Amino acid sequence: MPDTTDRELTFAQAVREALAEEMRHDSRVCILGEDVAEAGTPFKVLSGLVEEFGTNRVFDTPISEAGFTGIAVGAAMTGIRPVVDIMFGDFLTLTMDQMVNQAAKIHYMSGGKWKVPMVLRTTLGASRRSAAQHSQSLHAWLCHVPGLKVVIPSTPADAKGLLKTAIRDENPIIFFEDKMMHHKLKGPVPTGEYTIPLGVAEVKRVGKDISLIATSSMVQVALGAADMLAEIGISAEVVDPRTLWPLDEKTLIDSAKKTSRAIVIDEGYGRYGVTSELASVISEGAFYDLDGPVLRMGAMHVPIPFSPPLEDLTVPTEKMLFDAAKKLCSKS
Amino acid sequence: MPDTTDRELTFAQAVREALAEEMRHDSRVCILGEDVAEAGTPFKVLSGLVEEFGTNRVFDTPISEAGFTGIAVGAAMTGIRPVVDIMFGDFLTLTMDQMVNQAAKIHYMSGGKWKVPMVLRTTLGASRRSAAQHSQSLHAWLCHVPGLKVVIPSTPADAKGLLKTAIRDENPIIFFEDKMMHHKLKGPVPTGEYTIPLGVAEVKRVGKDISLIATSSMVQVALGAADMLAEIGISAEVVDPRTLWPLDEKTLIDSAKKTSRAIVIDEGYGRYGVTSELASVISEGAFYDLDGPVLRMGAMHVPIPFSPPLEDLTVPTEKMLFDAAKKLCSKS
Amino acid sequence: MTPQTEEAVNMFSKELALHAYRQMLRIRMFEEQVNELYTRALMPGLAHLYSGEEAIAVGICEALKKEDYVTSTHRGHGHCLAKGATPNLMFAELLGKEAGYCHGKGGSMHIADPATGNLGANAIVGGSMGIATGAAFSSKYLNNGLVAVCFFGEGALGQGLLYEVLNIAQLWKLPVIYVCENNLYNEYTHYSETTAGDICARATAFGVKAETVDGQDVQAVYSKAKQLIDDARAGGGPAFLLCNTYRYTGHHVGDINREYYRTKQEEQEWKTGRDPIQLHGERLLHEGFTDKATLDALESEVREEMKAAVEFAIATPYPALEEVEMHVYA
Amino acid sequence: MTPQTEEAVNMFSKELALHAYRQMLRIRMFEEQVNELYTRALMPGLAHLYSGEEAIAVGICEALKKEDYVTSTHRGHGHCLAKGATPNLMFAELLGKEAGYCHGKGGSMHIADPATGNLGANAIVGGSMGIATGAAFSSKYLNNGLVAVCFFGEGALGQGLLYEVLNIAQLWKLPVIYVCENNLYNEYTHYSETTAGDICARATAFGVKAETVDGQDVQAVYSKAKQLIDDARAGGGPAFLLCNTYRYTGHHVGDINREYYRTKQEEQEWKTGRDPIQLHGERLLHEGFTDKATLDALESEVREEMKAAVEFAIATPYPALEEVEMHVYA
Ligand SMILES: Cc1ncc(C[n+]2csc(CCOP(=O)(O)OP(=O)(O)O)c2C)c(N)n1
Ligand SMILES: Cc1ncc(C[n+]2csc(CCOP(=O)(O)OP(=O)(O)O)c2C)c(N)n1
Ligand SMILES: [Mg+2]
Ligand SMILES: [Mg+2]
Repeated sequence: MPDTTDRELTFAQAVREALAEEMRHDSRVCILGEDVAEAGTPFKVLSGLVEEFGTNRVFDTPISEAGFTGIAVGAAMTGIRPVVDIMFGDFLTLTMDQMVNQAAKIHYMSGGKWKVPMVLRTTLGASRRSAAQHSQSLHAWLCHVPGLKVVIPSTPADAKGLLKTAIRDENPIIFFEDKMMHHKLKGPVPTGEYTIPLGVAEVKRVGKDISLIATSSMVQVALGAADMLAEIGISAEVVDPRTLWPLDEKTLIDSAKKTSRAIVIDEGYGRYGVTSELASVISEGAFYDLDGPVLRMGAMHVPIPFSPPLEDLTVPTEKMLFDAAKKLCSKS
Repeated sequence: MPDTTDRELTFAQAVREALAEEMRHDSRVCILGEDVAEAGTPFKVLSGLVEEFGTNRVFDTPISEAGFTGIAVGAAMTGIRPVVDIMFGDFLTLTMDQMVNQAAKIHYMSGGKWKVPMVLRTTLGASRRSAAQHSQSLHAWLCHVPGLKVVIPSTPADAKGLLKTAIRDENPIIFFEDKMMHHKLKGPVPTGEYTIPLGVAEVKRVGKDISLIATSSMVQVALGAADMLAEIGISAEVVDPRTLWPLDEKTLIDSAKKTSRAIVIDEGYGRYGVTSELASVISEGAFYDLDGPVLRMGAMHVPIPFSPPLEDLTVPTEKMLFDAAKKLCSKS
Repeated sequence: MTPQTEEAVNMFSKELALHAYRQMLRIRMFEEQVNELYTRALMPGLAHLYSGEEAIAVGICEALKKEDYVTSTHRGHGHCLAKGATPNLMFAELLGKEAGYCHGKGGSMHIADPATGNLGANAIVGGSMGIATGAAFSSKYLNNGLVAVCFFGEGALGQGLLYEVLNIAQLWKLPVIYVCENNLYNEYTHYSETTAGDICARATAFGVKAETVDGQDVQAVYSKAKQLIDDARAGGGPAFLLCNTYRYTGHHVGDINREYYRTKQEEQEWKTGRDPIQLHGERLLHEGFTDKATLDALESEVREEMKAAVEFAIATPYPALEEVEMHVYA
Repeated sequence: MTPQTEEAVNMFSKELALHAYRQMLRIRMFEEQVNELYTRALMPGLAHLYSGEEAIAVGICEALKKEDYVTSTHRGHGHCLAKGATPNLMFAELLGKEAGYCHGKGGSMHIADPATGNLGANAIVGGSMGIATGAAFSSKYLNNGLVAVCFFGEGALGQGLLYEVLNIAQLWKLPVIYVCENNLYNEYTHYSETTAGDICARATAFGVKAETVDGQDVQAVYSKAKQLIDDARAGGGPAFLLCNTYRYTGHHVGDINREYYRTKQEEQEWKTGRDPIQLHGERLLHEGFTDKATLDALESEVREEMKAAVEFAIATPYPALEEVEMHVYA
């Protein structure tokens, strides 16, 4: 990554820049989704792209998630590199057959003959007062499916570099963006051309007493908790896997081996979720170096409620993580 | 459970008997699915039901999994107790919106006002030479969703007792049947009326050196491995959670505490799968009693191949489990 | 005003006509308050206003029994009110309060109420099509004579689920009415860019009878709906009703700058020339069912009703924190 | 035989007619061997035979270019062969062998072959509708003049996905032909129990032109297909072609006792009165394109071709075990 970090972009701007660069660079890259053109999506992530690339590259679709995702699969097989926009991650439910039974399996079922180079961008994350059908973080489902790759960036710079890599990849990839980060999270983004390989975790903060393994929206939470922990003399390391498949198991395990304690934190549901896998990987890989069990923090196991005081209880906070980390460190 | 176990039924017969009893007992119980009536499903699990109950209770549907699942949701809200038949678990992809965004959330979103008492029966399991789109075990997805319950019986007796409970439950429940067990697995089934509560694991074999936590098709595999282990002097306990949500965490943890070693085995994909959750639960709950990491065995992380010698590599076997258990026991 | 059969006009009695007017006004004034709550930053999240489309919900619900079922959408306040919901409990829900219809857990897009047959608004476009059809399935199974109405926007025509359930409803002759509210826009995209062919033909292709009606004319909506509902109740099977309409404001309360997808002139034409409340008010005056002063008084009365409901909602408490883990399972 | 325009008949030249005959015969003989493999317990799993429906795949694929795309179904052998697949590699696939089209990883329901534009058979009913439409999207995007054909059974009319992509294909004028093979049964259920309304109207409702053709008449299929394909290639947009047909044997090779869902008499009537190969053979004789002896010789030749292919497949090895983890990712 070039180190000209002389400017800051929001997460949304970084995503848009990645798309614009890849669309300039490769005329096969196009965008399909609901209200992606003139409206630039309800989240305004794609604003300006249709002005530059026109409606022959940026396609407003009907409200047919299964249909246009399926079209993207066929298009990807036959020479196009579609980037599909699924507005809310909750609507992945409608695309599961196309993504899981089709996109994920075609390369394998055809003995390697057909490829499906497509990216499906979608969102995760609660806290927008959008209630149960617009607040889910369903990435665990896709991670479970061989043939798919899952990218889940936590910073504008990662979002840009990983999205560019994803678009150039030959496989179906799901790219998750936290809705709350789009405009609220700003960060340095190099100006030059760069990509970030899939499957490489990043240590976002170095520490020695405990490893906080965090994804997407939870990376900021972990960094906040690490600050709080520092104040009481606990040095927390924050590790972001950045992609959940491929998964950089080694970096996670090494961090836990070094610190001897780990907490995994992710905004998806805790049960049968991403945290279970990451915790298991660490438990298996670092068992004999661990001073305590690997703990998991995810969304409370309830449909996300609308009512603000209730919704706020469902997502892990810096304080919750701080408390859990403090307790774990005091135990041994 | 009454202990008149003077007869043996196949898994399919036990399922059919549960349905017939519940349909006799409650006229609101009805069946919807493809080829469920005269054909009795391609697996012949429902043979005979339409003869007894007629086409006003057993409904052949068009090939519209989303549609008739959605209809079942609405019917369940308004006084019916539908049992939906989704022929292959692979087709759950098509029902995800209805099950996840609708059925699972309606009770919560309505503040407890509406209920969705429905059962969706479907299948899991490979080894039928049916290839990638007819061999998946996707139960992990549903376990991840608050509001759903997931039942995954391993014996004819459990299937009958759990299905009856599921039909009487007030919530949406997914009931997974291993296709290979339908006609191949026979077992004692009490003749009297009985039900089995959800959320109660069963120790299928008592042991003291290692806990094999197994689900559905893998319970027989675990029992077979336990026999092999016994021959080399290792006493394995086999625990079947029977329902994945609610989950009887205590029985799992207690077993692992007792034996100090555990392997979790499930036919779903190992990664981001059911085994990750069960292993995490045990690791957290029994950490200080464990002599080694909780290991996980699941389907190989590939789309299921058609070719028999390849397909056979993808599903855990007694031998694989035996080897892993032996190694784990020798370590400490 | 579309031409009406004499019978249809007669069905729409004075009492009904006056009630329909009041109901439309209540929806309009309700939404006025919702917008106000948003502007004053008192409402969490967003809401999708039904203003301009009132004649549809009211025309149809006036033709339903209280026990009949409806399913609604993200733009659901009008359907809920027309089916009999109480504004106090709705506003409380919109503010996430314990007193709300769903204890504050649902919010604007999920108001549900068994007491009025409201199976729930739904934030998944097309998400309730199966549910409404399933309620009709129950009705037939239990032989209880109830009818289900499924409201949805023309954007939901893009969801394959509709065609799956149309087919089944017709095969099984289920008493369900699919009501398509074509307000010309899917969010920020004109429906002509997303909708090929002929809308009603999408129903008739499955053998489902389809009718089109002026969605700004409450009497026209009522009389068409009445025929279709009575017919469904009598075992005549499902129907599809296309209602042409317009939403006056943004896709949601935050959608303020709309010029990039529709002109102010277009909005103005609908508001002045085709307002369902105004048109129906003129009819009431013309028929001599009421006078201008009474209508003006009614408007004040209803506005006060809604203001009071808002005050109730603001004053009433949030749910206890323990509520968060309640109602996950029944 | 359906009436044909003179032009259409002329398009179907002697060479084409003879080739179509051979192709249909090859499919029939291929399936004969598949059944044999099943009976002899040499084939893993099941297979769905295309016997009786040959005129559809052949009539349509004769009207396609080699580079044009097709998507197929669980009943896919006929489509694959008609599009140019080699029986050796197909049988090898059916037996799960390394030499198979998919290295044995796909099996009967997943044969795919870029060299013949075969995007893949699909074991999800309706599962390939998006894919075929997407290939047509590429064609238009890349302006390469290719057409995509989506084959599916009438059972797939139950899948909502069809209506989603019909709408989009029409909006975007994509060169895709949706070919519905109505063989009267969804597995073990007559289509009349699962299919309300009018099949072609389900396409025309979206503005997609639709035609019906006798699926037992290869010439009729060819000439309708040719028109629709040429039109799509020229930018005329999508089309829907309903082909009425019949499957001679069970839903799959193991479906032996069929009396509970259809009569032997019905089967017999189709086989004797409407066999596509026999009808076309008679036409060839009538036109003087060939003689009986040549046709008989052809049958033996093709049967030998298929037997040899089976022998090849039996003799060829399974994939190496390492293959199991290959091709998960590109
Ligand atoms: C399945 C799904 N896709 C997309 C959305 C996002 N969305 C919410 S409302 C809407 C437009 C709906 O248009 P229409 O059905 O015409 O209803 P209107 O808003 O005009 O009343 C969209 C795309 C959604 N909620 N659900
Ligand atoms: C989505 C889905 N649902 C159900 C099935 C099981 N199934 C396989 S073939 C079939 C019947 C298909 O009928 P049709 O489309 O008419 O094709 P045909 O077999 O008659 O050629 C069914 C229900 C499936 N493979 N996929
Ligand atoms: Mg609209
Ligand atoms: Mg058929």
